[in-house]
Amino acid sequence: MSFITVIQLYVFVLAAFVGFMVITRVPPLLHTPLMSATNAISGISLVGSLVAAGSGTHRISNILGCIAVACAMINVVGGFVITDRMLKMFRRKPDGARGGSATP
Amino acid sequence: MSFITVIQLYVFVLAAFVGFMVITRVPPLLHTPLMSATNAISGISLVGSLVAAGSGTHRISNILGCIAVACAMINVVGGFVITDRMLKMFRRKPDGARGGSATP
Amino acid sequence: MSLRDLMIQAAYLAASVFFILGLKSLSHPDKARRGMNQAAIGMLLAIVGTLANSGIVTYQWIIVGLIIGTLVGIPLGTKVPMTAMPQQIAISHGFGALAATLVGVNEWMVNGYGAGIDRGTMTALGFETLFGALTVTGSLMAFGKLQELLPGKPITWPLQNATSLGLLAAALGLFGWLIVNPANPVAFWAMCGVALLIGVLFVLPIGGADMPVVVSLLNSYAGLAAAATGFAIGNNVLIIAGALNGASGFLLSILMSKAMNRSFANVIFGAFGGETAGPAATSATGLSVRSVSPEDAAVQLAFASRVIVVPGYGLAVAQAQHVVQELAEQIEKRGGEVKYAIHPVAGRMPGHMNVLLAEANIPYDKLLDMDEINPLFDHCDVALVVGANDVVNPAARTDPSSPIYGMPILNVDKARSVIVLKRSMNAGFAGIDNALFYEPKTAMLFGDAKASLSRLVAEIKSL
Amino acid sequence: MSLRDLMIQAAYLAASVFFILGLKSLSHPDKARRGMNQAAIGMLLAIVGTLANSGIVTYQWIIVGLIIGTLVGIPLGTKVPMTAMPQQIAISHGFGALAATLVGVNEWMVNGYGAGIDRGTMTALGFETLFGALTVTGSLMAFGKLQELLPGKPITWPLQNATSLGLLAAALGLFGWLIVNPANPVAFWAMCGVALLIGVLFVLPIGGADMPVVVSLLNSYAGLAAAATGFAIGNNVLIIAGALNGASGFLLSILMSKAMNRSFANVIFGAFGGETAGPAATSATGLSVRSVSPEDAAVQLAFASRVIVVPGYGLAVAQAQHVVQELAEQIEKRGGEVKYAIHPVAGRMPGHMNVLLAEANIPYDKLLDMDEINPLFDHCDVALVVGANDVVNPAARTDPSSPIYGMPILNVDKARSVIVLKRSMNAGFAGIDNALFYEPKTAMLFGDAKASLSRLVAEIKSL
Ligand SMILES: NC(=O)c1ccc[n+]([C@@H]2O[C@H](COP(=O)([O-])OP(=O)(O)OC[C@H]3O[C@@H](n4cnc5c(N)ncnc54)[C@H](OP(=O)(O)O)[C@@H]3O)[C@@H](O)[C@H]2O)c1
Ligand SMILES: NC(=O)c1ccc[n+]([C@@H]2O[C@H](COP(=O)([O-])OP(=O)(O)OC[C@H]3O[C@@H](n4cnc5c(N)ncnc54)[C@H](OP(=O)(O)O)[C@@H]3O)[C@@H](O)[C@H]2O)c1
Repeated sequence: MSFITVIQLYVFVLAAFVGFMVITRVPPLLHTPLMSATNAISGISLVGSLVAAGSGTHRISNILGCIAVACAMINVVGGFVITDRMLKMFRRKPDGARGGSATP
Repeated sequence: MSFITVIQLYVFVLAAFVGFMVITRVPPLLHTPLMSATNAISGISLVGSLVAAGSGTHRISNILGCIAVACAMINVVGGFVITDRMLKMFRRKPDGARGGSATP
Repeated sequence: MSLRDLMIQAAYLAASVFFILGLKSLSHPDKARRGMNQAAIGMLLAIVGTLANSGIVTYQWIIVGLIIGTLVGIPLGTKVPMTAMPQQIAISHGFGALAATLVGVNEWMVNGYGAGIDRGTMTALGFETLFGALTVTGSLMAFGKLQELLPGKPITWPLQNATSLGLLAAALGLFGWLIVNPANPVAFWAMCGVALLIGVLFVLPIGGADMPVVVSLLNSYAGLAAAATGFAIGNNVLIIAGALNGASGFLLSILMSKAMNRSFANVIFGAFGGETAGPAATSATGLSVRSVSPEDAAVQLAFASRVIVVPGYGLAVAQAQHVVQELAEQIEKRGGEVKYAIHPVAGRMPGHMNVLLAEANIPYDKLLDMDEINPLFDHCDVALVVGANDVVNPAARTDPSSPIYGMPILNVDKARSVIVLKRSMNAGFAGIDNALFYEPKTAMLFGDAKASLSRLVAEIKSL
Repeated sequence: MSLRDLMIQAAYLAASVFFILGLKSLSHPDKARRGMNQAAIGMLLAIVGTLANSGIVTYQWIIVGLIIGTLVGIPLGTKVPMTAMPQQIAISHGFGALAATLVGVNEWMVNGYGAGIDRGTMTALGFETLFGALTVTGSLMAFGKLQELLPGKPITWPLQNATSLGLLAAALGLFGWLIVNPANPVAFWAMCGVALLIGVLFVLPIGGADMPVVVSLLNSYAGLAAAATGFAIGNNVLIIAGALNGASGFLLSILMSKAMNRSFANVIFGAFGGETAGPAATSATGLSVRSVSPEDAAVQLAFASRVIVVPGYGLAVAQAQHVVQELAEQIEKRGGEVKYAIHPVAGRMPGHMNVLLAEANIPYDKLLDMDEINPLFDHCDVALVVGANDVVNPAARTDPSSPIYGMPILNVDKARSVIVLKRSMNAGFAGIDNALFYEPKTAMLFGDAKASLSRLVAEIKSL
């Protein structure tokens, strides 16, 4: 195990702490958007996929990488779009368009 | 800047996040113990001091290190002892010894 | 470190911070949208940073991949109805995990089929492919069950737990073998195969209604796979994003199990929650049910001054969120007050009801959590239960032999009168009878929730 | 990496986790003590891990240092009274910062007086000595002011801000020079000297009562110095502990400034808060004050059914925490109910009142935060103000020209009657008059708080 791996372990542990603390503060109201948000963020595999798809040494890297890029990108695009679509719906007061409701 | 420094920067940023999130959850009730607790933890300089004091190459290291060890140790011992002394005092109900109070 | 590398690292660090801030913003609905935009910018930074990497020499494959991904992702994001959220998330996890797995497999292959890999890296790669592969098939199975392409019932077989444990042991054994000797194609491919199989066999015995817990757990696994990738290729943003996802998925699945009053192990190994289909097990022993006509129910609602709507899974099935809003509008027009009682596990996904009702433009300050709303039932004229069942079952409070005993419920039975909209006397997810339906103050309005609600709206309008 | 190094790293990682868990435990008083024990174990692990370091060859200096430190630390921890907490913490920061500074100086010296140091390391070392040195003198000054060895008044001089800025620029210039050329003894020692001077001149113009904000800020600097040490010697536990301290100190000083309704910059550069000594500035224009005898006040308290005690800085000065508890006991014996109203900046340190009252064995569920207690003043028979002044000044609500306008206060003026214990009509920390004292419902009981309270206890007992 190299020293770099050790520090990466610190990064992992600290990030997990941050994760636990951040998530425990998300109210149940937003649990579904939370699930799709983490889904979008898990598209970060894109980073590894891009390197593989752009490699100049092996054709197999390009092919596997290309599929991986497509898959990860579905995650990213789909995830962020759908999260935004959901969050857009959460409002404190209904917008003016619906004039019916009696409460001010 | 080496790659190791970069990862250490990640460690710093993540730890600062953890710090902010942890501290914002400490109620005002415990702000004084919090101050003395972080004081105790800042005795972590001990780690650097020990290495200096135990060095086999320079006498100056031994001397400066020895002073540093003493200073940091004051911090550690004093800080943890006083924090514990304070926390010991926080109770939900008074202990049996004081029989006077009317509330059960 | 060259300036270019420094810039790339700065981009990754910024991306990590944006991800954290994004998730942090979800602690409040008003800030959430802006926060998630930040997270999206973080993702963009990570992508741009990676493209600047000197190891990338050819771009056509990348472009093809990005285009395909975008073309599939946009309709997936914009078209999928809110009611189909659980399966959408399930299938997405599958895609993400597939990407991680392929990266791992590729890394192993191009490094001389393991010959050029040290043990530390092999450990990370092994984790990555193991977790990645089982998440791929697991997510597909979960998707199948949620989309009802597969039977929702738990599928069990003899020696089920023994098979699962055996496969798990085999996978770990192969993994260990690979760490000792990374250049071992047999072990590598066998491990991938076994992991794929584990994903299938792990989800098959779990009932369709328990899928959300599984999906959340798979989210956690996908995160761990991404973090392992980070260790393998030395990339911190992968480690951080992976750890965030790992923590989030794990925490949510624990929260869900808790709110269902079941242990995590019971959800995963219990083969419970499949008996949703049949009629209630201990049904109607001499008790009678009072059914009500839409006309009478409409009158009751129209003249109520405090109404609490209790939505449940049936609301999602019937897609009745918009009609419920119309009904509330009618009641409010006549001077009544309408609130919504949201149980933490109503529906089939945490926050399910909130999303549906928000879709129907209902402001979120009318959606009250269980703890907030429960005291209000005492002063409530009509509790309107729309397709909810288990979350209003008083047996959770009173009957120690009930499987849901101890689960906190909505105190609908404290309301002055109760109207229940459902199609039949069938049981809900837990497959048990509900004494609430037999109480004198309860009136049943049978039929599909959407149809019944539309009738109610029409009736109130014509009053 | 050898096995020994791995074990050391594992110890450091565990120590970091224990520190975080320790601070996290402070979110609840019941868990706090166990959590801080964990943090202490973390410190032990860090020490043991370091001692196992192969770079350590001689132990006698270490042992001497550890023994001295322990011998000084134990009495400091056990003997210092709770009322002296602010100065205790101030001086401790000085010690911690001195250790960090000495480590930095030593590192620079033994590496050929900078000759063997690359620029990256020099940056870290520079930060360390800069922050370390100014924290050392700054903490000493703060200690001096709090212990009243130095005049508490802000000490100002012509061109004060210009001098400070000039010194700061000089320090940064020297720092930059060192990064370009680390082997530059002139620059190094000059930087240390300037930093020490900055510490002195930074604290001199700040009033004694503002010291807690300064102490907290210095805590943050000490943390940053420790983190810089971590970067310099490549040690993660230093980086993490330093970042935790940096965040904590920074946040607390912001919170304090906010609760005092002043901007952070105003505290640091405002030279405010020194006029505590003199009588109130805009005093008594035609208004009259009603003073009460201990006998009458005792009768009032004895027959009150709801009493709220409002402690302030005067309680700490008079060390009256134990007598206050005795008084409460007497009132409770006669069937009255006693609660305590804790303003966030009552006293001279965040949480000051809580610690003092906890010392007197008052259970913490009787100590209510401002938000909790304010609605209760409406139904309170007697509000007993013990040495508080600014935190109960209605001018904060009503008078836009007041320096404390906008600061949230305790609504003592809503109580049916008020008894104020203080020695004179002198102003509090903000140096302004208090209209509460002139209200018809307010009765003043002049005298040292401890003496007055003892009288009250005696009177109630003899009733
Ligand atoms: N939210 C989560 O995260 C989550 C995750 C996993 C499991 N669960 C479990 O899911 C359950 C949720 O409780 P719940 O009360 O919301 O639902 P439920 O107990 O499953 O009951 C739903 C009811 O809706 C009725 N229904 C179905 N389709 C309908 C339609 N089209 N129109 C009208 N009614 C319809 C059904 O009765 P009919 O067939 O007679 O119409 C059924 O009794 C809990 O047991 C919980 O533990 C929740
Ligand atoms: N808590 C913090 O973190 C913090 C930090 C910095 C600044 N501050 C500031 O400190 C102030 C705190 O307000 P506060 O109401 O607690 O205190 P205060 O406004 O400073 O008033 C204290 C009062 O106690 C009286 N007193 C002093 N010694 C006494 C004794 N032995 N017996 C009886 N009375 C005595 C004084 O009047 P006599 O002289 O007439 O007796 C004085 O008016 C606020 O302005 C706050 O902004 C707080």
